[in-house]
Amino acid sequence: MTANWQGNGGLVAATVLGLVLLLALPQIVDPVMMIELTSYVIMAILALSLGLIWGYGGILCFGQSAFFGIGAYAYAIAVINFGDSTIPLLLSIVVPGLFAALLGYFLFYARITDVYFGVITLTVTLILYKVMGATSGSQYVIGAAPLGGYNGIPAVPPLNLPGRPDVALSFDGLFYLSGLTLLAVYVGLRLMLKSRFGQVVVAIRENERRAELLGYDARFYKLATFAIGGAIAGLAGCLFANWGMFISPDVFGLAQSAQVIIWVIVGGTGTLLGPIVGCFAIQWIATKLGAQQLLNANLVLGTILIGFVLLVPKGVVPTVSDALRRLKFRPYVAPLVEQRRVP
Amino acid sequence: MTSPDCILETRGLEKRFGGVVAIASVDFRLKQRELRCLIGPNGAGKSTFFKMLTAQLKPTTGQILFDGVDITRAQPHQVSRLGIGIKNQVPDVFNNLTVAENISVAARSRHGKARAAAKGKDVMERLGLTALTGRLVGELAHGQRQWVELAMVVALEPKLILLDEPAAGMTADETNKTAELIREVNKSAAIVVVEHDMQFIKQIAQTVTVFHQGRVLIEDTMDKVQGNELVREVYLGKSEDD
Amino acid sequence: MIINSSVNRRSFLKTTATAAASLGLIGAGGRAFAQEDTIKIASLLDLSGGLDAAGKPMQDAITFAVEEINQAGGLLGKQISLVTYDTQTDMRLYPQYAQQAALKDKVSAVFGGITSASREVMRPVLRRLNTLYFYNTQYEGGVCDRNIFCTGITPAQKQSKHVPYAMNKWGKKIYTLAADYNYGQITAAWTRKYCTENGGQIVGEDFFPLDVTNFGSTIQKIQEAKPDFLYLVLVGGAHQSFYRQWAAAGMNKQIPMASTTMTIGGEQMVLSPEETNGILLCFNYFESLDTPANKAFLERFHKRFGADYPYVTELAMATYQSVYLWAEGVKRAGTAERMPVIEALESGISLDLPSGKFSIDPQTHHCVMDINIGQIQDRKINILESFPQQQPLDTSGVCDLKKNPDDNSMYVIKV
Amino acid sequence: MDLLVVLSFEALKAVASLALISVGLAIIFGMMRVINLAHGEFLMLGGYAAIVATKAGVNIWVATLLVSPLVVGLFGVVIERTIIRFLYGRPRDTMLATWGLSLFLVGLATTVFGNTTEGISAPAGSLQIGDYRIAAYSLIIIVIAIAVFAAIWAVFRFTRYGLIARSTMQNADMAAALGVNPSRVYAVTFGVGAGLAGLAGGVMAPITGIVPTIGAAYVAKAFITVIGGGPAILAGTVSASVLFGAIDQIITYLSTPVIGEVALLAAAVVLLRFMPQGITGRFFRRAA
Repeated sequence: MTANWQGNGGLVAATVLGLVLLLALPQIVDPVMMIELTSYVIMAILALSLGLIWGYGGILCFGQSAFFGIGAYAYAIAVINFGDSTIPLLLSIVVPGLFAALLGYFLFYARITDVYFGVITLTVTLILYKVMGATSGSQYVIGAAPLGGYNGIPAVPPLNLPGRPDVALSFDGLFYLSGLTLLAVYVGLRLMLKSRFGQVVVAIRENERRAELLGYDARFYKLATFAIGGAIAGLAGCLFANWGMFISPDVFGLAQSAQVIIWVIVGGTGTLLGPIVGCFAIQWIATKLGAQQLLNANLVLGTILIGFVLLVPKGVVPTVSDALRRLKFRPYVAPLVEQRRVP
Repeated sequence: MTSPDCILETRGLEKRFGGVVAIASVDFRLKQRELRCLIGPNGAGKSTFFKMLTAQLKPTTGQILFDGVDITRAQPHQVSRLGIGIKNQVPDVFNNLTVAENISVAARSRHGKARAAAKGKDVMERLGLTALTGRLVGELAHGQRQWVELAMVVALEPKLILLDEPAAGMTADETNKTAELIREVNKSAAIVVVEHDMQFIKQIAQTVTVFHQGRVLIEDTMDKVQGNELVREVYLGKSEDD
Repeated sequence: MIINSSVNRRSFLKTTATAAASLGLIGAGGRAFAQEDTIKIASLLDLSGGLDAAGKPMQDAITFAVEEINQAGGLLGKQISLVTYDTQTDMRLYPQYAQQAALKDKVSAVFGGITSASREVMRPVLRRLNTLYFYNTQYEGGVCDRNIFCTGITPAQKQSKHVPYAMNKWGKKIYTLAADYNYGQITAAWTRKYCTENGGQIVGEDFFPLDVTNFGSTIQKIQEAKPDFLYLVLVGGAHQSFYRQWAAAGMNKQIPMASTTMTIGGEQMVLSPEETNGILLCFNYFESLDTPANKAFLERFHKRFGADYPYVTELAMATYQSVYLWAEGVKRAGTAERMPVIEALESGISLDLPSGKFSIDPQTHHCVMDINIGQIQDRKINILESFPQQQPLDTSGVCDLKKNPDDNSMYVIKV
Repeated sequence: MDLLVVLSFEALKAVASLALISVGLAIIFGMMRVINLAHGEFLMLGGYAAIVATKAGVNIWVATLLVSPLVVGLFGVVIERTIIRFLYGRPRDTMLATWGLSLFLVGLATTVFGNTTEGISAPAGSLQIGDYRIAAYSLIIIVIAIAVFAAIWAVFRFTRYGLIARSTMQNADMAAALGVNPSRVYAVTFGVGAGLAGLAGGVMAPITGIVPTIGAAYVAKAFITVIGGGPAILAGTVSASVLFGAIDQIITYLSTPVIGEVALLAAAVVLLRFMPQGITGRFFRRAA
């Protein structure tokens, strides 16, 4: 494959860079900043999951926060019941993955596409938000875990060493774990996209009919992509529940869904680096905005979204890399940018 | 039952869009490794017929048998897996992938990594696409994109190839090359070609089927078809005026 | 609004210079102090987002309390500096800002949280980071944690008087409408308890998420059930539309209402008098309390915030008073360090404050206070009856921090 | 018996409200294939327009029935000229841009009006039906909804704009052949749709009160009504409103408003799942 030459070198470079950042940051950044950075890293995993589904799978999912929330709830409910966090961690990946698979089966196999897919996923997310918000009565208990309705589930126990519930993850530990997870998801997705499976997924995004006429069942590939994305989002949800030590229906809210979309479109669809960059940038801006009262955060985020759709529809990473490529820096830049995007 | 030498058969195939009958009760038979040309004026139902054969459209009534298997209600990917390849009328390719990637996606639908790579290389050489491997297909000229699509279909190694206007937009040289290629591929696969270009048809045709208003008007050798009054009336006469 | 939560995120070195740049920009009264001269406290309140109507008066109250103490010479010879975080009604921000206040600002105490949800998110963070926490909202009771003091009114103090009073006044059949989260659910359960104990009957009970605005079919259901009065545990801006729709159907003249939450966001100033007249309330504090302490307070407060300040709410007063309780603890301990202050507060502190005598119950870390019943008339509240020095009997039934100082639970009290 | 009358009346009001909040979206969506995710915020702006005008001393009927639609309609034209027109034929990007617009408007309203619930009291008193009292304003909502639909029908049927609009819907080139500038038709249509959203926002304001974030409560419902309704703007909106409004109201009466709303949303998902061809085929043939 021609993609290989730009792949492996860049992948190794990205991995090394990621590891260096992961080890260096806690040494030079103060603890409060570290906590914030951890949340950025966790959200970047969520952004990557949509980057896969939307940017590569071409699936317009407006409800990515649904899987994030399901993962977080699955972890919280399970860990409260089990004590040890190993199985809950797995559940936080499997449950949202299965939910995505079911929803995908329901929709892809009916050949629901595009805008309708967006509206339905949004509606499903809204249903989850409403349903979880209406579980504050004392009858809504799963095992030892009350669902808590609007309040959510407070005091979610942190991850621990497998089999050792007394050895819990510290703040620093969570940062390392989240950082490693982000890196692993990034590398994993890059490798996946280079495989036959990834090639077919991109081919289906480019021309679904042609891919089917070549013998690929587009429904299955979309379903698989959607389920993988759902599972990754669920894992991010689990880490998020660890980070805040609580979980509430807000994770299913429209605001959360909008945020993920903005990260991906700002960073650039059709790349994996883009969603990560977009996520860090927008979160940083959002926190900055939250710290002052002059400009409303929604006002700024809305302007950013409109501006990007109108002026930079490709997103930052593809636009910058295209510009650099035109300036003949291609050999240095190309390895960092994985694939072409939708024009 | 279809006879063993018959690769494709349709029985009473019909397609209606609302009140409009696009294909009316077509019985069509194609032998193993036969090369058939399909002609007929615009709107005669040729593309609709192709789309039903490849499950892009579901027939209203009737039956399609391919290699002894009923594929009337199959999905497009299943039809492809059974061994039907199609080149659509408009270049139907992956515009944002390179030439090599386009062909690789096709080859890997049938083969493992190593064989697919070899097959892809072979196909690109045969179709003279080697110089273009790294180019994005969306950036190529119309004729070149036709070649890429043709290469993808060939890389599938199908038992039956459907070609919807393969020579459209090609230069005389390219058309000749295409005809050559078709004859070569025909050694291992049955082929149905839809074309308007009579010169091209003469180059390759054995048997010609004429569609008119959704029905088979006549099916015979090129010479006989050209001599047929009815065909002249509905099609050939007009075509020469165009 | 004094806002100081800007954090210099570009600083990669933990130098004093960057710390000073990002902290304590605004102390009480707008004066900046050198770090070692001040005692820091933080307020974490929703000053924007859906709960801002409740949060803003609380922020004014804490600002005012800090200013008063500073003007009177401060604490232990130091000035108090207030760090303010706007939690924006966003669940993600409560733990984040709690961590910042504890780790970065290193405050002596955190004041804030409005919903029980926000409290339960911040409480474990602050406990782990050894930072004293004051929660100043009326709530459902049951928090048992030595690191927190709850100055709000709980059901055993409120519903035990409010429900029987209303039944006595209007009749025995109650229809409850409550917000659908644990405050509403548990408060409804307490209402049921006090209703049946007094020989009454709950003829209907509906729960509404905080974003519900359409009460049309509920109003029909109420008419069908024919209660003697409504008991309302509605929360937030969206629920205000109930009062409008109720009045639009002309029901405000048919069935009277008692509410646990009306006035805590100054709702009576937003709604029209026709929509709120006659609503029966029960709180620790009303602006109309006729005591010298309250009158003096209101005079000072209006001097600072203007004569047209809408209303000093129950939650604002609890916040104001909690600062004084903490300050008293610091004075007695002779230090602002956490454990000595907790021990001093547990020694039985009792102060005369605008809402009357206010004491800390060492066993539960809740408060003993006066309870007043009032009724709205043309945006003013007429006080009808007072019940002095009510104990937090709900929490004390499940929580004894003297016996179990390490308890760290949120008990859901079986009603 | 009285109860039945009252309940049917409530159901009718629910249907009328749903139709009213959806019709502006239906026109924009049906005629322009533009998915306007800022529709809820157009309603919100209509509500604020009514409240601000009323508080400034304008008669409440003038405020809700005239000021709200005019203000939001003009605003719609501005939005069409500055944002939407660059995105025709790109349904995904239109969705994203209007989502951005939605956030922007929420932020703007929060900055200007603050995040507290503003409200005006419902005009008109109450009606007595047997033992029950209902707000007379509910009756007014039903009347307004009927009037709006009748007016739209008449405009489509009898006016030149209606003819142009219908032909633009069928085929944009045809409109050009009629000597009309399609871009002007689009601007006017977007303005009309926005104006109807503004009207609905103004009419609903006395019932629900207005907060900057209230649009979120409307937008999903309006969407599934429009999409569930199918290609015929008026008949589709009315039929979907009847279906979803009735489901919502009946389930709400039997249980709680949340379950009612969940039932409505779930019904919509199922409907869309099993009628994708009929809906997609007709709606998105050109846009897709």
